[in-house]
Amino acid sequence: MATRFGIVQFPGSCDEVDTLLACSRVGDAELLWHKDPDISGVDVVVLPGGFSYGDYLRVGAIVRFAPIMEAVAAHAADGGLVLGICNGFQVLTEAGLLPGALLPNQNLRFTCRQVDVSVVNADTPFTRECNEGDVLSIPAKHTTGRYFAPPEMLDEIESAGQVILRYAPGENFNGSVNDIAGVCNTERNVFGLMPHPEHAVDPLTGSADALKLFESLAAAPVTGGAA
Amino acid sequence: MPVTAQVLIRPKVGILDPQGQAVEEALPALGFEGVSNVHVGRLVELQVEDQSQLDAMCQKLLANPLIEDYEIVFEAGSGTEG
Amino acid sequence: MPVTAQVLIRPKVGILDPQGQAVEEALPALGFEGVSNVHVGRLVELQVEDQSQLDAMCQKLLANPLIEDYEIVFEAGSGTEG
Amino acid sequence: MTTAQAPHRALGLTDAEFDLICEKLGREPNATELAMFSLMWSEHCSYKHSKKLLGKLPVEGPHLLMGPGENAGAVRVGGGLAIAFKVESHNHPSAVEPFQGAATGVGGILRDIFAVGARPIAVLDSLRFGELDSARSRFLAARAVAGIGHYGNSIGVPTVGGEIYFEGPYEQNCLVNAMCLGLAREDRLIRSAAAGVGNHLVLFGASTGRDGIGGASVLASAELGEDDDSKRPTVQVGDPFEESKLVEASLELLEAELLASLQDLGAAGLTSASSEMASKGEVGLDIHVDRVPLREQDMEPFEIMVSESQERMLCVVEPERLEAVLAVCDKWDLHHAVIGEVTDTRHMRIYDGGELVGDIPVPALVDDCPMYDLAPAEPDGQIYPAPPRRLAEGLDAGETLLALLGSDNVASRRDYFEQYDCVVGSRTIKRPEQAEAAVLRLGANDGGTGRSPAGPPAGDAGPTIAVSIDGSGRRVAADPYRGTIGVVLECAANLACVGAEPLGLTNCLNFGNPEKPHIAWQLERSVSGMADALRALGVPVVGGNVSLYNQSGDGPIYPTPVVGMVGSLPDPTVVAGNTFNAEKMAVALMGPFEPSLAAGELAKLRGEELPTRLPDLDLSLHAEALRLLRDAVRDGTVRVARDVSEGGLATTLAECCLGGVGAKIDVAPLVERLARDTDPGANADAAAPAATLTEQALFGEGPGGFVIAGERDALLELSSRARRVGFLAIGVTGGDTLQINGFNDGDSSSEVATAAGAAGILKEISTAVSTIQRIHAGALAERASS
Ligand SMILES: Nc1ncnc2c1ncn2[C@@H]1O[C@H](COP(=O)(O)OP(=O)(O)O)[C@@H](O)[C@H]1O
Ligand SMILES: [Mg+2]
Repeated sequence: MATRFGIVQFPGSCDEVDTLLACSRVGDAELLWHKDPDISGVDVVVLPGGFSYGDYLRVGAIVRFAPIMEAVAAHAADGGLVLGICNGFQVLTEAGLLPGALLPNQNLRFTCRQVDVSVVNADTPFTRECNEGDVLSIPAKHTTGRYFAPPEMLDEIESAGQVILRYAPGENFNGSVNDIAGVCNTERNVFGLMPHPEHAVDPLTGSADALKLFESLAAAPVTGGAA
Repeated sequence: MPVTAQVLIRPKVGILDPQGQAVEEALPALGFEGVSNVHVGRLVELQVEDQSQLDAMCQKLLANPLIEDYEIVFEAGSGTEG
Repeated sequence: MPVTAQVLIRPKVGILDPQGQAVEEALPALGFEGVSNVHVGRLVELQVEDQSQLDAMCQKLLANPLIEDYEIVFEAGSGTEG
Repeated sequence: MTTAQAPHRALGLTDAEFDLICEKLGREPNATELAMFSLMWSEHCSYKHSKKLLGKLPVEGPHLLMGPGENAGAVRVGGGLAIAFKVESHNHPSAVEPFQGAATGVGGILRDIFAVGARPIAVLDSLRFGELDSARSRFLAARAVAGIGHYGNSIGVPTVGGEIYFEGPYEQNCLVNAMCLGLAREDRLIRSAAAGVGNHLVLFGASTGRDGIGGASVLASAELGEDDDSKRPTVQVGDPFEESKLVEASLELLEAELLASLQDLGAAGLTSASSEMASKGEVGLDIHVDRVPLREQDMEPFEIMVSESQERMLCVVEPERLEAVLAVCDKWDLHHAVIGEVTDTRHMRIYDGGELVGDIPVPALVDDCPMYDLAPAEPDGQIYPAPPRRLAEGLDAGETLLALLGSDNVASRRDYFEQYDCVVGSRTIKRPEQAEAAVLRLGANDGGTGRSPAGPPAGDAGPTIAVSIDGSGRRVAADPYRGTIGVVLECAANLACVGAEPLGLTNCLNFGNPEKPHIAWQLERSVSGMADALRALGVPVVGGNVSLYNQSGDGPIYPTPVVGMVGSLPDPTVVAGNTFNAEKMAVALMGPFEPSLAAGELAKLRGEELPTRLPDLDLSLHAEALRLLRDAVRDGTVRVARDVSEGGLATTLAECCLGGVGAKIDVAPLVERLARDTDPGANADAAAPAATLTEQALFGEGPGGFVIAGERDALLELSSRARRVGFLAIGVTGGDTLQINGFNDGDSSSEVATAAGAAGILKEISTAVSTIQRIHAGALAERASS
């Protein structure tokens, strides 16, 4: 049975249809409405990029109180897979589902740039179709993408192998600590990254390198999910 | 003696403040009732040698006088009122 | 009686604050010397019915304790209006 | 209110206009009515100085679906799909507050697009500021770009292209033009005419505040007697989050066929939106201002009618659909209110709490504004001062090339366009700097609305379009007629370079005060040039915008027509790039290119005065060259194509090397051609000095030149077809330097014939590709951020 992706549409989401298209290349995909907490039947929840709730106050801060977020947290607690892209990553850190926080880019600007990221850990449901050391060309586009974790937390994340993607040398334009581009939780079922894999699934639009990430998810055994 | 100052910058009355609105609407969802008139602005804290320059700094850089009001506050005990 | 409160939110000490740096670097070019230790944070102003809720609001929504410190002020300090 | 107080003058109405208003009404207008008239009879809404001229532009074409007059025009692109597009200016607000001014400019043009039922899929911008050595210009440029990015990025519409230039005459009056493209199914395009007596008028979106009340605030002070601080006009602030909900709600309403008509609120707010809907539908409207959701207390009826609060839409709804419409607004958390109804009175009647506070016949308000004839007069000489000299004397050709590459109008725009999301929507096949025009596929996501979950059939990218926006100030200032033809040709050239056929054009005419004879002359000549160029190319105008009075104590801006063109191409996988991407490709210069140093970048850097005329051109030859190039790109003959623009051929060649592959070029054939053309019949050594011709060949500008590259045999075959339009084989790609030879650099004693001979190389440009890349990339970024 095909993996079922549910992409949450918040008011202010921007990349939800792009994400839907990327996911439907490898499985079944549908949009989920932020006001509807019923996510049953969904194997992988994806929080897409954008400016949910206008990103007002602090990126990702307000969205974590959307009605659907409780269901997403429950899904994660059950071992279900959750992927947060850009704004979705910010939301997951604000919601405490991922460690750390995202701060304004060092250059203080929105920056849209194709970046190379390397796969640090290929032993996760999100990267199982990759090899360690693979370099993927993916666009990044954000104003608030500087990954930060206090030193102790950072040590834990690093030693637990939670860093999944790092910017290749020279590519870390936002100033993320340890060049971190994407991290997962200790259970490895929740993953957030700043670059946009959904925009790297077709050579016609620039690169298909990130298809592997979606293929990994499609290949991952379904371990949990909200009943 | 450098003085520590706070500059409070807020949207001018009548200027659209979508951030304040967003926060005001989010709070009840979190169970916080009875909150109103929420406005989100900026806080700039700095140390200045010459506090008489602060007003000009606000006008020229720290605030946008067209859409923002500002208020300069000196930290208690760290200087005289400007 | 609703109370007017200010919440001052500032980047935690030790975390790179590029906004503050940018301001600090821009000032001399405008002819303002002797400014140091600039930090840029957020100001949230609101009216609350129940001021005992304020701390929880900060913890839950207004600030992110991992990267920000907050301070709740009930009275605006002495200052000059711009 | 009496004429003695003359509030109408403060509102920009002449005494004669005021008298005409009184005549139409049979009485003096009250404050609300006067406010409404002042807006509708402003240049912005009535086009009273430009409408007659605009009638010259061709508005018919085989692909046209919706021409000028609607919120945006639209062309058919195949597959049952339509592209709606339009460019608009937000110059004056951006000069006051560049971030919000530019942001709300984008917000406004987006609303024009979804008001016709199209989902916005791309934004482009055209920007002009003063020279970057001015702190004000650096500030305006940085903030305007940030504002455009803020709005476009936050709403999830990619900004896929644009242009930005710096010239002294824009110091006080910057130009911020934004263009938007929207995608719709042909049968889903909707018009704005109000219809159906008894139908509801629903306002939805943001609440209304005192934003942008601007000039009309004199009414407040007139009414209130003194300057009440709380009533002062305020800068419009954009809220892209609100707009993103507004887009989704509007498209959802249209998809469900719940609306009779739809209209955005832009400049002149509710007044213009409602009265234009009434005029088009030949109906009347009753509006109850007390039902408008307000952001501020105690707003006067006139303030509500003229407020320019952003992110609002107005629609007409049949009574039985009202509930469904309001439910969609609720779903998207938007304010909404039934603020009135359609009547058969053909009057705009404004009520406040049941009391009639304004009553104006719709035709008087919308159609009866007097139209003015321009009084054009050609100036005796050039009216713009020469720019300051920026280039050292005595540079050789290589040094000149590097100076040009690093100059503000040529250096890389990456620092700016990187602040824009160019990929959201998954349509962008060619991003900024990857080709001469942005290329977008349409079928990838949907059947037109962009939010349907069904993907396309495997391998079907759907129709593919290309889009470019181009403008010119300096060249138009030199010669408004030929300069404007050049702008249209450049835009068409950019499309041809990616193999696209132009389907329609939108334009924004940014000029000074048309009441001045010299400006009227510029305007008249410019529109004539645009019309002639479009007829030659067979491209219709689908809509546009006029921004006049861009003028200050320092004088007028350069007259700056900006055009945006949309074209279509058959195969998204066959699109020429614009940098050399393989070794040993043949390089040619194609097209009826007659380079001239006049009004060019080099002349500017040398501080030369503008001429008063540009060379003549043969439009049919240019049209033919564009067709040939387009076809040669489509069949894969031409793999790399770049039109020769600022800085001339040498600069264009250097830009072709930015991808990392160099080239060996011989410009002798061009020098030779120039020598022949300069003095036909005479022998070469009697012609212009060789140094001048060489310089003209290397750095001269003008429309119609293309640097192309492809397989040697394929280009050879093309050369025979292209002989009539001009075709010179000039070199071969490869290596890590750009070498240009075949010219005589400044040695006036040598003869053109010698320079032309392949053996007679006296000097050459030899520049490492890495140097070109560094200079092109670095210069502007450094200056702009200092
Ligand atoms: N203001 C801008 N906004 C977005 N893209 C821009 C802007 N200015 C330039 N660009 C992009 O940068 C690239 C180079 O610009 P330009 O030198 O004007 O190109 P050209 O001369 O080939 O038309 C183009 O792809 C253009 O679309
Ligand atoms: Mg070009």
